[in-house]
Amino acid sequence: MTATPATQTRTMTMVAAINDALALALERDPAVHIFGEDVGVMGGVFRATDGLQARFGAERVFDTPLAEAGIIGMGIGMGLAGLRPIAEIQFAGFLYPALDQVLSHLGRYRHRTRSRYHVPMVVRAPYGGGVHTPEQHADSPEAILAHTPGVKVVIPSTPRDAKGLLLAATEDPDPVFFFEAIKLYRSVKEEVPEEYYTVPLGKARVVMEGDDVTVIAYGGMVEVAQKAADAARAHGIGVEVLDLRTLVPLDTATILESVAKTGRVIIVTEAPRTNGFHSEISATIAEEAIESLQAPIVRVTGFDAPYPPFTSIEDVYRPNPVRVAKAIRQVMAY
Amino acid sequence: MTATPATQTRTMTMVAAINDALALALERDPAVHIFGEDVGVMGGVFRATDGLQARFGAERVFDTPLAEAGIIGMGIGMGLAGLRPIAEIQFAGFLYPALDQVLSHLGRYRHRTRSRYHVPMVVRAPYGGGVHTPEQHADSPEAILAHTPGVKVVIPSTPRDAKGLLLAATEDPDPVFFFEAIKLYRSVKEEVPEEYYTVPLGKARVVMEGDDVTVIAYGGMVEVAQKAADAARAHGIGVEVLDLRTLVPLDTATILESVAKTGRVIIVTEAPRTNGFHSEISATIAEEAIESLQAPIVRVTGFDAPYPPFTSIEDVYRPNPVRVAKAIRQVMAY
Amino acid sequence: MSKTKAPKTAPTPSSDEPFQLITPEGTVSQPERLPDVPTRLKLYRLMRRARHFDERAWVLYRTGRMGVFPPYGGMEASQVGTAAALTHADWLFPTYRDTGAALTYGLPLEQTIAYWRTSPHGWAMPQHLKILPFYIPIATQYPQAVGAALAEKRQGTRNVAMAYIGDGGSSEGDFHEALNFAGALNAPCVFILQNNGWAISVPTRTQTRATNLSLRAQGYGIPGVRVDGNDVLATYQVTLEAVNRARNGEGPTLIETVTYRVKPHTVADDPSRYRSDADTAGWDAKDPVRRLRTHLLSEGHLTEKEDAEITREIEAEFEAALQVADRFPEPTPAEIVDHVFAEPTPQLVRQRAQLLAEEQA
Amino acid sequence: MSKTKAPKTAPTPSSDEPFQLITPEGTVSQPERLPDVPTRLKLYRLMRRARHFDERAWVLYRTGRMGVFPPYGGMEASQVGTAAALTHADWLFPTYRDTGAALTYGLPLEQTIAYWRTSPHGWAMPQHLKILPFYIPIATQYPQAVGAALAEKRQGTRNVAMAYIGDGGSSEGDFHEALNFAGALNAPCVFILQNNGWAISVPTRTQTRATNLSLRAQGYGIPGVRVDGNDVLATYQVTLEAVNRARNGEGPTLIETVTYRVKPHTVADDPSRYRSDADTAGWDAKDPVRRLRTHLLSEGHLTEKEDAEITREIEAEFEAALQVADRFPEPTPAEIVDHVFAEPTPQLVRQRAQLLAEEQA
Ligand SMILES: Cc1ncc(C[n+]2csc(CCOP(=O)(O)OP(=O)(O)O)c2C)c(N)n1
Ligand SMILES: Cc1ncc(C[n+]2csc(CCOP(=O)(O)OP(=O)(O)O)c2C)c(N)n1
Ligand SMILES: [Mg+2]
Ligand SMILES: [Mg+2]
Repeated sequence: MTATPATQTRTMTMVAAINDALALALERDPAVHIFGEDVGVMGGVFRATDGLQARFGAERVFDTPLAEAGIIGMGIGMGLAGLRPIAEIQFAGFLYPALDQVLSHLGRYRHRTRSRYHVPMVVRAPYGGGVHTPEQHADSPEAILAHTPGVKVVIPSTPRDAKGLLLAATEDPDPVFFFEAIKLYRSVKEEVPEEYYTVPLGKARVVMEGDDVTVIAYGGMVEVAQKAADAARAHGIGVEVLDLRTLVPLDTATILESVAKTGRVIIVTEAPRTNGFHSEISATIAEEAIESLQAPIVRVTGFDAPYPPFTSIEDVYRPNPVRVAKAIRQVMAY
Repeated sequence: MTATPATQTRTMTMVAAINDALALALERDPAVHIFGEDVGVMGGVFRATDGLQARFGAERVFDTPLAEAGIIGMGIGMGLAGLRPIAEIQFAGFLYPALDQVLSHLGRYRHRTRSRYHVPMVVRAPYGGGVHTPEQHADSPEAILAHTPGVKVVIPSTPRDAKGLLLAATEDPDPVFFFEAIKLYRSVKEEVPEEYYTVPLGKARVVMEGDDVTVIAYGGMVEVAQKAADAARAHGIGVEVLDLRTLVPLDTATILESVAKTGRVIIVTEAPRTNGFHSEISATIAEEAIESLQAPIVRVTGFDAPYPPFTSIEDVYRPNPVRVAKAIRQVMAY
Repeated sequence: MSKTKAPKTAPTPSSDEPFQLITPEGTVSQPERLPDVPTRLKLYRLMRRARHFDERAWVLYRTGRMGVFPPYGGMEASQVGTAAALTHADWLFPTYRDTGAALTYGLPLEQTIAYWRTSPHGWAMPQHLKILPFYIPIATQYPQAVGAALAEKRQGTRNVAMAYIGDGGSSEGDFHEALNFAGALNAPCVFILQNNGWAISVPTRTQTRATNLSLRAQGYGIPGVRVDGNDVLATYQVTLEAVNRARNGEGPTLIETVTYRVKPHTVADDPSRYRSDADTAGWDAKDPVRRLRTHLLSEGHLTEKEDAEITREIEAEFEAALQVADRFPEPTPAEIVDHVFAEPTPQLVRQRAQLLAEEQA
Repeated sequence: MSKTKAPKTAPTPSSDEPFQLITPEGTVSQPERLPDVPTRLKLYRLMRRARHFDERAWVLYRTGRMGVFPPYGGMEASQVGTAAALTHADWLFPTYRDTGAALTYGLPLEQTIAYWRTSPHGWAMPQHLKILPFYIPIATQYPQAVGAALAEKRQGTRNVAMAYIGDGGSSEGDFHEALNFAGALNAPCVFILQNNGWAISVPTRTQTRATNLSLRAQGYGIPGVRVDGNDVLATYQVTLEAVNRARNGEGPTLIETVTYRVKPHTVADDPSRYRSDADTAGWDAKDPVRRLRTHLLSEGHLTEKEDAEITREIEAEFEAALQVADRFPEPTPAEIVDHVFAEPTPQLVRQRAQLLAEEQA
């Protein structure tokens, strides 16, 4: 990324880093407009847009009526007409009413108009579980978007990445979905450069290096993978943890490089099991690197059931370090 | 299936078999109601409901206003209240406006009400390309539904299966998506039993047996796989072709049995490549049968681009026997 | 498809002035249309009961004995007056805001408490009722209510379906599709639109340029009524008329109850971030419970002593239910994969086994 | 967010009787509101031109020189009168039915032909226009038009966005959300609702119980106008007023053009499956082109000779464009993966290489 060690940094949570990125984007490009439900006066239910309306005005940062198809559809029109819309969907599960605009149009404009039009829109949405949200507030719909031609999918796992990836997304000429793990909003803090910088889309991050097993994750599952990796390391198992950062474009090169080295792969996501993005990663490896595989590709995922609205057992749904550690032992013992 | 060799048969196209199944369902169960856009007087744009309103009346078979969320939402309410709704969505791509009702509710009722309520709804929709339909009329969204907990996904490839699977779907107590390959509606004819019979959901069909390669497909891609298999057989390659019939529940057992025998797998779908259902099948094999694999698992699929609205090149998008044959040579040469 | 005959009772041309039966001061404006005294007393008790639940929920939340709860205190007339017009043969589709309506319809107290504790016991609705768990996604209940109503019609009953929505929810496409379907199919549906002035932090004037949401009914050729949402006698009266129209095959009605969210969006919300006391000023004076109480006391239908007795009974009933709710067993981990399909798929069978194995370990 | 000031010009209370300037017989009802003669002649020529395209498309379809085409013959006044009120600085969001509107706005003939031949040359809209390729999914263009309109407003222009929809399309949730957004955000948007009586096989009376769709505007606090969709002078007049309101910052307008789909849904449709000649009877007499022609001839603004000259020019223009369109090269297979992203992903680069390899083979 363009940030140099010399630059000023500040300790930020992920939500603070996102707020910082949005402010810099509004400062830098007058075409940037931010809108959604409760993003204005209130600053968003998670405070991601806190203070932005006061600072940049109600024309640049504004509340919309309560209708997601309207939000995304309007954003498409704004993008077609030369603005840089940044829409907030209050929770990823509330993207569903807008999926017609997304699947039928958002990703198709450049293609159907042969690049006469394109939609430089960013759609931000908190996703995932682990914080006892109400029913339908903990969904992880990234696989649906990854299967939609013409849209990019970004999911950060650290404040530093969140800021740089979000700024890269706002510079991108094409639609980008930016999913933010609710669990990470305030639980992680780190030193984040205060200046404007971007982290390129399409480059995975090697979180920790290891020779025995590759654990692939993104967003809220990266810390889970790390904890399991630390435990395994204590038993002398070298675990390489990859943070994909972006699902589309997918950094296949980094994945294959690691698999060539370890020959053992575990993929961790909290989405429902059948046809989640974990399956795409596994299929890519099974097609490109079969000869280096020394064990089955194990998927540690959510279940083929809705994320439970029953608080006392919801944590059972999300993959945890114990399950990942078990998978590590399994592939090592194979 | 319950059909005995003794029973009367009639030569039917797939659309005729579907029409026949719908008539039998309406006859057998007064709770069955059929509705959608243009399904009444007109009998559907593909004539799947031809003559049903005239025969069963405008209360049982009726046109709705033009709104898919309304159609599915209303169907959910009808199902909750004890009817057996069969909704037609005019083209699978027009399910998108209804995805909120599907993802937020249709698959969740039994779970959220701990079986107090359930929704025995069937949603029929023509899908796929190959017949020069207008923009957005050739989508294959089955992967989105397969990733949605609580709904089943059925895709027939023959008239005989279409009738039996549709009748099984209407008997099923839970929501079933029934996708019908437009390409097959009238292109294939076969002898179909006239009586009422069901083909159980969750059982794949071995279309042809072979020892060297397993080619897995469903719906409109089964005939493509067969043509390629015939060609390969001419060169002495034994190809086993599996028709999944249902994606959810997935018949993993039959898949693994075949893979254990052949050790080589090709999966064919016409959906966009990234995170299509082909990836789920591949990931399942990579997790369950890695030791029997003698070659990479090859996916022959659509592209990471929208299905082209440009007639003269649209056939390039869909997998064809040549591409599948090439994949067969590739895994055999591996 | 089914020809929709025009409604026999002409659509009430919905005026901007909400229909009202008693003023905030408790004086009667239209004596001839007042429900009889027993009904008034019943509605009063139901409002007191609803208010008590709302108040106790706050206290229990603070002591960790209740989950995050969306209060409705101040909106009792809007919820009780409407839900009281139903029988248990009718359908109720409530949103997260409508605990008061659910209690009025007949959802048992202990189960309502269990729901807000996110215990599965709060989600398995009783067999003898036709009520769905509170809807969290906005507006999706509206088209579903149309389906339930149509099913009753097809089955030849006179039962109706009632669904609630908020001013914010009325901006969603499902609101529009539902009203149009109900009109086109002449479904026996009653749509309650509770205009409480806010959608979390968004005031109704930002939500829409319209100042009278009941006018939307005209766009579907169905009756639209605007009623004082803090006057339980008025909400009960107009809802009863709408329910009867529906039972008589005259189709759906949209009822806008004009009320106010005096409380925060949820017990975890801090309204000072987006509104001032000036915004909420005046609404306490319109309190629906006090309004009816003043009326009943002044007309001599209720004595202070009887009122105190009602208080005692309501408190006792709640505490008893709370104890029942406290005894509901916790769900087991494997339950997260139960109740997905009547017959679990091989995949789910395996996932359940994995969860049981984890429990053993 | 942006306060929405009430419209300066009071919303025309939309009556059930469509606004009309000339009767089907061609006699003038409101002389004072007639556009000037040059405008009337311009509109006449544009309608003739639109009609000619529609007629030629049929012939070309039968000989395999045109793809499946949704005809609009008989709806020219609804499309030409509305689109003629725009400049090229304004946005046009047409549906598959609105070829007549697109031609009027300025979409080149050869490109329009190319679109209906499903050639990519028909989809890459000219840089100097702000028109989108015809919308196939129903209603999605409406919220998008609001966004384009809002963008113009934010950029400080006086440009507007116009979007078309049908009677069937007005049942979709996007219709509702768009009108409400436009009102709430005071977007300079003009919504044209062409009520042509049919949604494929579904008549408007089955589509909705409402008999006046322009009334829906009231539900959003915006002006709604009902106009004779076969009277091009009337559609032009009311659209011009709506466009000017939008330019002046007074916000959106909904215009219902009452017309009729005398033709099949598409050239491949067989209406005899769902409607009889009785249904369509009477509408030929209301033909918009003949109506204006009668008026212009009887008032002496047009001679038979001039009319014949117009015919010659229009035919010549079309044939010339057809020849240009015939010369558009066919796309190459690899183009199916082009134009997905500005910078193709590694996956797309690979897929393109695969396609090129296949071409070689
Ligand atoms: C589809 C969807 N979008 C957004 C939300 C988040 N959300 C929950 S309540 C609410 C405001 C609803 O306001 P209103 O409809 O007026 O109901 P009230 O809370 O006032 O009762 C929002 C935006 C949601 N639950 N569902
Ligand atoms: C979302 C969606 N659903 C269904 C269709 C299929 N369809 C194409 S045109 C049409 C009827 C549209 O009727 P109307 O809106 O009145 O427009 P008209 O054809 O009369 O111009 C339908 C149902 C579609 N294209 N998109
Ligand atoms: Mg509200
Ligand atoms: Mg129409």
